[in-house]
Amino acid sequence: MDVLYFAWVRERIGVPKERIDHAPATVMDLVNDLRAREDRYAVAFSDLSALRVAVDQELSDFDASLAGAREVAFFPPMTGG
Amino acid sequence: MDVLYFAWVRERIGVPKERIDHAPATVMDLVNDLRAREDRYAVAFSDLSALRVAVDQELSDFDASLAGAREVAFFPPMTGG
Amino acid sequence: MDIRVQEAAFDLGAEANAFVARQSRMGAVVTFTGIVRDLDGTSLNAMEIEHYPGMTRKALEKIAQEARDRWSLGDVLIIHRYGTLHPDEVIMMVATAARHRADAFHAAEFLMDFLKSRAPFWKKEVTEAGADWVAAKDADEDALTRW
Amino acid sequence: MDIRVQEAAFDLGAEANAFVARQSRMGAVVTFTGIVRDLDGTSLNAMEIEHYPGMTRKALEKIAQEARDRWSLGDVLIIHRYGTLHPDEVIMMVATAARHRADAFHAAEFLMDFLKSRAPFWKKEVTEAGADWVAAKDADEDALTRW
Repeated sequence: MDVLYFAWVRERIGVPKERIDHAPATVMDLVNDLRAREDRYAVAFSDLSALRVAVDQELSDFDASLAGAREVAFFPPMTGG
Repeated sequence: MDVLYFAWVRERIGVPKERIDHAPATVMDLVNDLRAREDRYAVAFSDLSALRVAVDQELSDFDASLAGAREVAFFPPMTGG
Repeated sequence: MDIRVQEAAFDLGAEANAFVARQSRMGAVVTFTGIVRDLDGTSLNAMEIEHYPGMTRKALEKIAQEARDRWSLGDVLIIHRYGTLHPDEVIMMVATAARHRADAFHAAEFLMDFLKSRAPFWKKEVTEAGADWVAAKDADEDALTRW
Repeated sequence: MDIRVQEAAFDLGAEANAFVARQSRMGAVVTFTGIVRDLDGTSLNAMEIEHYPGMTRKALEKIAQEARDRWSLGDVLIIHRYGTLHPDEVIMMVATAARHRADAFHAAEFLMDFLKSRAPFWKKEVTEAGADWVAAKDADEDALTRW
């Protein structure tokens, strides 16, 4: 599964994209796995209310299942327009 | 005082503009004077709810005073845009 | 504000670009364009637009000033044509600039609602069946009550 | 519908004219244009716009389709740039065409409200004091509740 980061999430974690070889059951499980890795992840994921998540390029929720998911992206609230 | 007509009011009365030498007290007095003239006026002014009036180039009401007025215009509801 | 009542055609795109270029610190620009269309497919040949020369400009300025009083705007542009127009010709446009998009949208809608029913223009449609004055719609008068 | 996500600059006026020309029977066209501005006068040097390439187009198509489902529209145009932009450059535009002006206005406002908070773009402002991500406004999220 590919995990993508955008905007300040990308900057804090330091990479735009990485591959995860295990299969967390939900977005929240993935977040907790990442948080446990290193401080930069723990910092990036410290306030989930400041984050949004997309699963396979559709906006999703943190309690969403990752069954069959190929791509998860984390980013701040959008500011287009 | 100049009296102006626009759109179908102009077409029914047959002139775009005419001069009135007496001085009706209100718009309604002017309307009644005009109605009394000829059929084409009576027809044009038969349904006042289908007409609008401007006094000195400002939208006005049929009971408005004409004291000091220099120009009165009658026309149907506007359809700009 | 820039208000023009004219018989000549104008280039919507060029006007929109020039309007955007004239603004500073205004991040949002909304335009509305009205186009002659054969809406019913009844072979519209032409649209004749009559206006009240002595009053038109004043009425449009009053509407534009009212919009500027109500919303925080950069500039307001209104161009409205009169005379004989043909299908697919641009009749008129408004443009509004604001720091925030809601102001630009609301002001443009307000301008259109008031321009429709309070600026002295009258449209006549010329079709193969004859010529008819366009009737004012109750919906247009009703639209004013929301402001 | 015509949806473009691109780095290159585009000509708002030319796009507006082409959009109007592509419609038939649509008497009303509304455009919204977003422009890079130094809103606070704090010497903005550039605005960097990041997006999520795999998702952006899909998200915009979904928003445009939702607008077409809700209102009676002719066509919808969305152009949004990414990359490094400078003050006074056009960031994005939407255009909507409809028979009646209310549909064109509502659809354009809807597109903008959803594009602001549901399309994956992020803006970073580069000023002399440094670079900062633009924070999403509560007002933008709140704007969605009215639809």
